[in-house]
Amino acid sequence: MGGYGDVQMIDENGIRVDGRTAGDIRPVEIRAGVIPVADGSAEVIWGTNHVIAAVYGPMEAHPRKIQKQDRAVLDVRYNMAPFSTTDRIRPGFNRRSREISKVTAEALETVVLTELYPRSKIRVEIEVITAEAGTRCAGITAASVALADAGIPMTDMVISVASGKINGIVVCDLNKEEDNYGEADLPMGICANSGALVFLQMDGDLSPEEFQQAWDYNMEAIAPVHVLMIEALEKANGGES
Amino acid sequence: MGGYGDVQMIDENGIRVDGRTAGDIRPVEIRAGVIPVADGSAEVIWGTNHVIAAVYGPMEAHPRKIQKQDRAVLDVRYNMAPFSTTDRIRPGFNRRSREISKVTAEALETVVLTELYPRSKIRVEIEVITAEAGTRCAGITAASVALADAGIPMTDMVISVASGKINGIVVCDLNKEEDNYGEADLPMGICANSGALVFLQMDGDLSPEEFQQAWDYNMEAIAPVHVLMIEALEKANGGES
Amino acid sequence: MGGYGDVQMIDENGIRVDGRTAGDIRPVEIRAGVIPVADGSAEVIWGTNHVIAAVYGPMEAHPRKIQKQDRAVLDVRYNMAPFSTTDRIRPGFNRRSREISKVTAEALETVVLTELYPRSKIRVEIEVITAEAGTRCAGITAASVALADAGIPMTDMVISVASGKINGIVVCDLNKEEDNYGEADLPMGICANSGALVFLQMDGDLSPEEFQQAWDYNMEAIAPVHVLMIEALEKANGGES
Amino acid sequence: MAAPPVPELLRAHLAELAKNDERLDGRGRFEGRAVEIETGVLARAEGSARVVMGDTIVLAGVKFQIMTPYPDRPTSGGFMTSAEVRPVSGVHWEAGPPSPEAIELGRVVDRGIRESGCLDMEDLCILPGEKAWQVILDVFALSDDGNLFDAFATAAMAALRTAVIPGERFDVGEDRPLPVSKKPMMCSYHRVGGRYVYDAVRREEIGGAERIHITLGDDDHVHSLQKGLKGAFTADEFAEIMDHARQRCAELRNMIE
Amino acid sequence: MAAPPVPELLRAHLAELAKNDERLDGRGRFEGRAVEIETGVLARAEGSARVVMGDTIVLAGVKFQIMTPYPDRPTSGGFMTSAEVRPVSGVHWEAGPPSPEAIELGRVVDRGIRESGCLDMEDLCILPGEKAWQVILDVFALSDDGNLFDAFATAAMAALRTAVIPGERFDVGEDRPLPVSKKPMMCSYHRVGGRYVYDAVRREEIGGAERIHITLGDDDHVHSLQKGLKGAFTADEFAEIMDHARQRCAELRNMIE
Amino acid sequence: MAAPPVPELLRAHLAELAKNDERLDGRGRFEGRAVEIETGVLARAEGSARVVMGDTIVLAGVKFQIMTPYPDRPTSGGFMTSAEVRPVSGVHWEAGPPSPEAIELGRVVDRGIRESGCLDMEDLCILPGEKAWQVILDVFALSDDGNLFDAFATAAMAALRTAVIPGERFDVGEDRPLPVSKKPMMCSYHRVGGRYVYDAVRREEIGGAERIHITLGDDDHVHSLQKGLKGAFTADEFAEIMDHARQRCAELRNMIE
Repeated sequence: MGGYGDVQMIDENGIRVDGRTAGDIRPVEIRAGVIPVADGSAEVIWGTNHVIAAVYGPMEAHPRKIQKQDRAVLDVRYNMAPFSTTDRIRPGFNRRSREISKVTAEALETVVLTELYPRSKIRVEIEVITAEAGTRCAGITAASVALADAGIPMTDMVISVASGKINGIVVCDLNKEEDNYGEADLPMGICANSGALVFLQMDGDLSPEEFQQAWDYNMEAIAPVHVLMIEALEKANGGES
Repeated sequence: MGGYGDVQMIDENGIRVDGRTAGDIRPVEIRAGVIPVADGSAEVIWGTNHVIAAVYGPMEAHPRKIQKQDRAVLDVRYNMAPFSTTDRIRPGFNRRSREISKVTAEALETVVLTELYPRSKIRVEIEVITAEAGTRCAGITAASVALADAGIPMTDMVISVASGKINGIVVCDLNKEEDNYGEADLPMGICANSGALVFLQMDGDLSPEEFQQAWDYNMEAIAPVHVLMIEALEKANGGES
Repeated sequence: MGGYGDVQMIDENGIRVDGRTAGDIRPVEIRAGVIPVADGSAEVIWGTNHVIAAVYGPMEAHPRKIQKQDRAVLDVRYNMAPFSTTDRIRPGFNRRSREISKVTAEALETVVLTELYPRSKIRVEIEVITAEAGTRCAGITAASVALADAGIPMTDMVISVASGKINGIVVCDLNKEEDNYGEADLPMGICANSGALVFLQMDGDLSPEEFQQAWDYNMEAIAPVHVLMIEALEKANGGES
Repeated sequence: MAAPPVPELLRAHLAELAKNDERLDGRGRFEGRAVEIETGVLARAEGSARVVMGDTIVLAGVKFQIMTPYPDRPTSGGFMTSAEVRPVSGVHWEAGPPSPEAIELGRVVDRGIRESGCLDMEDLCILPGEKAWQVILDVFALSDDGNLFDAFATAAMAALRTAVIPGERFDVGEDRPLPVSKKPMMCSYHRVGGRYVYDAVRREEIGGAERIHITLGDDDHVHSLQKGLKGAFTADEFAEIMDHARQRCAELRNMIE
Repeated sequence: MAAPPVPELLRAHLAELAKNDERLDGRGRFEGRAVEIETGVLARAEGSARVVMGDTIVLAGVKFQIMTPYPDRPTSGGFMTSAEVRPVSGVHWEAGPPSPEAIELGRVVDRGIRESGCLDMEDLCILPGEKAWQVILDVFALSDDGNLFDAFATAAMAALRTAVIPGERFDVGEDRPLPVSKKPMMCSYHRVGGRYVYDAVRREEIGGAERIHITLGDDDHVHSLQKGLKGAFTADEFAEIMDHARQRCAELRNMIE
Repeated sequence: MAAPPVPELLRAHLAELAKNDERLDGRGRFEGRAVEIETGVLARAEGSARVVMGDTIVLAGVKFQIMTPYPDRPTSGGFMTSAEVRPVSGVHWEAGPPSPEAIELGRVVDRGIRESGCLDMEDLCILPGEKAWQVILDVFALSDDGNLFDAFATAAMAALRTAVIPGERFDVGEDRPLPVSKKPMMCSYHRVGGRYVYDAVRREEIGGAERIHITLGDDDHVHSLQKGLKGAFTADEFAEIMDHARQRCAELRNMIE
C-alpha cells in the first residue's frame, strides 16, 4: 500500500477530496415505501451509493427443513446489480455476496423480534443499484428501514457506517476515490438507542490508537442518520413511525 | 442481413435450391412406436431433420410440490443430441432448450386432456438426432404423435411448421441452407381440426403483407402432414388410430 | 506406451527402483481412531500414500427419499485433498471421484450388515491427504478399518491392492514412478477370510498369462495387510478388535 | 374494488367483469396504464432508463465491454441481453438460477431488439478481427405488478437510445452515442375473462390464460412474436390485437427519444 | 411369460427359473440377444452407428475438433467419451446431471477403447505443439431394456471404425479414415438367480445383483474390467465368465467392419 | 462431566457453569487448549502444517502456480485461500458446495493474512507483465471440536512461513523460501453463558451465541475483525477481549517459526 503514498487525498487543512473534514459522513437521503408490491421497502442514497431494500413476510417458511420451531428465519440476500459498478458484474451469487448476506442477517436477527413468528420466514432483499464504497453499510441501514416500514417489531434500529484510514489519517465514511487508496476499513452496525454493536468487520492496518479513533467516528456518525430514518418512516406512513 | 443479398436462393422461376416452389414443404416421414420401452413414441424425418419423441405416463408426479390438484403436469424436454449438428453440442440444458421446452409444453397442454389425470405427470421427451432447420416444429409434431401413440386423450392434434423470408421472398419451411441466409422465421403450431393456434413465435423482419403470406403458407401446410400422422398411428396400432 | 520402453524400471535381477521384488508391496502402516470426533476412523500410510477414513453413524437417513426400508445406506465419499498431488487439485467432486466413491460403496455394502439398520445411513468419508499410486485401494482398506473401529458389524474385512505391468513384467503394487510408465493396473478388493472379491477394476493391456500372474500377486498380498488391520484395531480399542 | 385472493374465485370474478367489458382497475380492454420513462438514472451505466407502469417498476442499464470478434464475422461487434427478475420484485419471484419465465422474458426482449436490426453490429467494430464493442443490456425488475415484458422492452429501448460508447475509458477513441437506427416496441396481451386485454396487471395474469407478445418496428414491420402459457387463439383474435399493437407501438415510440 | 412387477417377487421368480437354468425370455445362461449393427446412420457425425439388441437401442456418433496438444505431449491428439442416458430411454432414467450409473457407464466404455491402444494418438497430430485432432465419441441411449454397457461399447467401436477425419472442412488436409488398429469388445455378466448370465435384460438387472464388465482385445488380451453393484464373487465364477467372454468377444468382433 | 445433548438444556447448563465462572472442560474463561503445531507434514505441498487444539485437528498446505499478472498490476503475484470443511471433520458438516459458514471461515482467514501485508506481492513477480507466482493456501479440517477459525489461521501462518517457492520444478530459477514478513495471529471469542470465552469447544459453540474473531499483527496492529452469528455486544465487552487478544496473539506468535 506504500506505493500509493504520494497521492494526496487530504490537504494541509484536513480537508478531503470532496470537501469533508475527517469526521464527516457523505450526504444521505432515505425514503421508505419505494417498492409498491413489497410489504416494506426503503431506498438509501449515501453519497453515490444507491441501495434498495424490500421486505416480504412474515410468511410460512418452506421448504420445512428451514423452519425454526421457536422463531422466524430472516432470509437475507445482498446483491449487486450488474450495472452497479464501472466494470459490469456477472449475475449470480458469489462468495462476497454470500458472506455479506450472512453477516447482515445475523445483525438484523439481533434486533428483530423473530420469536413472535415461529416457523415463519421474513425475506429481506437488498439490491445495490449503484455502488460507491460502503454498500454493505448502506444495505444494513436500508434493511432496517424496510423492516420498520413492513411493521416488523424490532427492539432497536441498526445503523451501519465505516471509518477507515487514508494517507495515514483516520477518517469517517470513505468514498470510492478514498477507498481505492485506503489503508483500512472498519464497518460497524450500531443500535440507535442502546449503542450496542450487532455487526463488525474490519480489514487493513490500524494501530491501537487509530483503531480507537475509527471506532469513535463510527459511534458519533449514527445519530444524524437515525433522524433521517425516522423522518422517512413518518413520511411514508403519514406522520407516525 | 443486407450483406448476403447477392447470394441467389430462388431462381427467376420461383424455384428454390432444393427444387421446391415457395409454398412447398420438405419431404416428411412419420413413424409411431419406435422406442420399445416407452408408453408412446414417434419419429419424424422432415427434410434432413431427424427427431424422436417418447412419452412416459401418466404416472405419479413427484416431488409432490410439482403436483397439480386438478390436472396432470406435462413435463416436456426438448434436447439436441451432441452429434445432431455440424459443430458438436456440449451436453446439458441451455437457455434455448429451456425456452423451447416451455413453449412446447404450453402448446401441448392446450390439447391434452390433463384434467383426466389429477396429481399425475406425463413425461414428453423430444430428442433431435439430426438437425437441419425447424427442429422445434418437428419436435412438436413428433410429440403430438407420441402422445396419441401412448393413448393419452387429446382434443386435437398439433402440427407445427415455419414459413420465412429469403431474398425478400416469403417461402414455406426453410431448409438449413435457406435458413442461413433467411430474413425472418415464423413457426406456428396449429390444431389439425379446429385450426386454432397453440404455438407461435417469430423473429426477423416482415412487412404486414409478408407476414400475412407467411401465415397463410403455414395454415395451408398442415393438412398433408396430418394425413401422415394418422397413417403412422394406424400402422403402429394395427389399423386403428 | 511403447515410447517409454527404454526407461528401465526393473534391473536384471528383478529388483525394482525402490528395491522391491516383483511380488512385494510397499511398506504399510495402519492406525485406527485418528479422528477424535468421528464414530470410527483410520489412517493408512501405504508407501507415500496417506489416506484417512472417518465413519459417522448409523444415523437417520435424510432426506427420506434416500432411505431404504430394509437396510442402511452406505454414503461413501472418496476425495483427494487439493494438496495431495504435485499439481494442485481444485476442490469439488469430479467424475473420477464419483466413480471411485460408487465402486467403493458397492464393495463395502457387500460386507457390512446393513440389514441391521433399516432406514438409516452410515457415512464413510475417505480423504486422500497425499497421493502416490493406488489411492483407491488404500481408501477401501482404510474404510474397512474405520467401519470396524466404529463397531459396525461386518461379515468380513476388505483389503484392496493393485498389481500391474511395467517393462512387460507383472509386478505387485505399482508406486508412482512405476505407475507413470505402467502398462496395466489391476486393483482388486478381497475379503480377508473368504477370499471372495467385492471390488474389481482393470485397465491397460494384459495377456491371459499376465492377467493370471497379476491376479495371483493380489491374492497373496492381502494376508500381511490383514494382520496390520487387526493390530491397529486392537491398539485403538485397548486389546480387543 | 379488491380482487379475490383465491385463483378460482379470481378467475370467476374476472369472467364476470369481462361480461360487461370491464377490468379490475377500471381500464378499458385495450387501455394501458400510464407510462413514465426516465433516462440517465444509473450513475455507473453508459445508458439507462427507469420505466414505471402503474406499480410495475423496472430498470435497464447498458454497459460496454471489448470483445474479440468471432472468426466468421471479424467486423462485427456483439449484443447480449440479460433479464433479471430477482426476489426483490415480488413475493412470487424466488432466488436461485433464472426460472423458465425469466429466461423466456429475456430472450423475447432480446429478439425484438436484435431482429429489428436497430443495432448496426458492423459499427461496433474497433479493429477488424481484433477488437469490437460488446453491448450488454441488463434489464432488472424492481417491482412486478404485471406486464414485465412491455416494461422491460420499453426500458431497454430508452436505455439503448441514450447510451454512449465509452471510447475514452477503454482508450479506443472518443466517446460517441451508440447508434440505434429504429425503435422496435413491444405490446403484450393476456387472455383474461375469455378475451384479450392489453397491459395486464399481476392479478389479471394470475387469473388469466395465455399471452401474446408482439414487437413492431418502424412502418409496422413485425420483428418478434411469442405466445406463452397454455391456451389457443384464433386467427381473428390475433388480427384484432395486431391492429391494436400497430397503433399502441406508434404511441410508445413517441414517448422515447 | 410376464415377470412379476415387485422386486422381491421378481427376485424369487428369477431364482425359481435359475433352478432349471432358465431365463425370463427363454435364452440360455450365456446366450446373447440378436445384435443388429448399422453404420452411417447420423447425417451430421463423421462416424456413426446404431446398435439394436432386443429392445435396447443405442446410437454412437464420432465428431472431431481441433485442439492444442498438452505441453507434455506435443505430438498427441485427444480422445473423449461422453455417454448420455437421457430420460428418453426409459422411465427409470431421470433428467438432470449425469447419475453415478451414467458416469460409470461412460468411463468403463472409454477405458476399454483407450486402454486397448486401438487409437494412435500420435497419428492425430496435425502440427506438433500447435494443432491436433480431438476425437469425441458420443454414445446415446434411445431405449434401455438392459445391458447398455455392451450396446454402447459395440456401437462405439462400429462408429469409430467407420469414422472419417474431416480434414477438408477444417482446412487441414484431405479427409481420411480414422485409423483404428484393434477391436476391443465388451461382454457383461449379471448375477441373476444366484449365477451369472450374459446380456441381461432390464428386468434381470432389476432382480439381479452385481455385474462384471470385461473388455477383451485381439489375442484375448484384457483391456478393461469393472465390477459394479453390491455383491461378491469367487475366482472360479470369474474364470467361467472370462472363458465365455473370450469366445463371445471374438464373435462380436466379426460383426463389425 | 458430560454436557447435555439438547441445545436448550445445554444452554442452561452453560449458563449455570458461567455463574461460577466455569467451563465445560474446566478451563478458565480466557484459557486456551494446548496447541500442537507440526510443519512439513504434507509430502506434496511446498509448505504445510498440522495444528491440533484439543480434539480439533486441521491441515494447511501451500502450493504454487504460475499466473499471468493482472494488467493493472503487472509486477504483482497472487494469493488465494481456500478453506475446506468437508464432512470428514464432523457429523454436522455436510457434503456439497461450501456452506455459508465455510465461506466465512475462508474469507476471514484470508483477510487476516492478506491485509497484514505479510506477503510481498511484488516479490512474487517472475517477469513483469508475463509471469508471477500465485500462492495457493489450502486449509483443510480433519476434526472439528470447535474454534476452526483459530486452528485454520495458525496452521496457515505456520505453513506459509515454512513454504519454499518451487522455482526449479517450474524451471524459473532456484528454489527459495517464501518471504513472509509478519506473523498475523487470530484469537476467537464466543459468548457462552452470557460472557465471552476464548477458544470455545464445539459444544460451547452449539450452546453459545455470537462470536468475534480478532487478527492482530506485530505491534498489536489490528488487521481483521469479524463478528459472526446473532447477538449484540458492548464497547466494554469488546475492549476486554481485545486486551486478551493482544496478549494471546503474542504467545501464539512465539509458537511458530
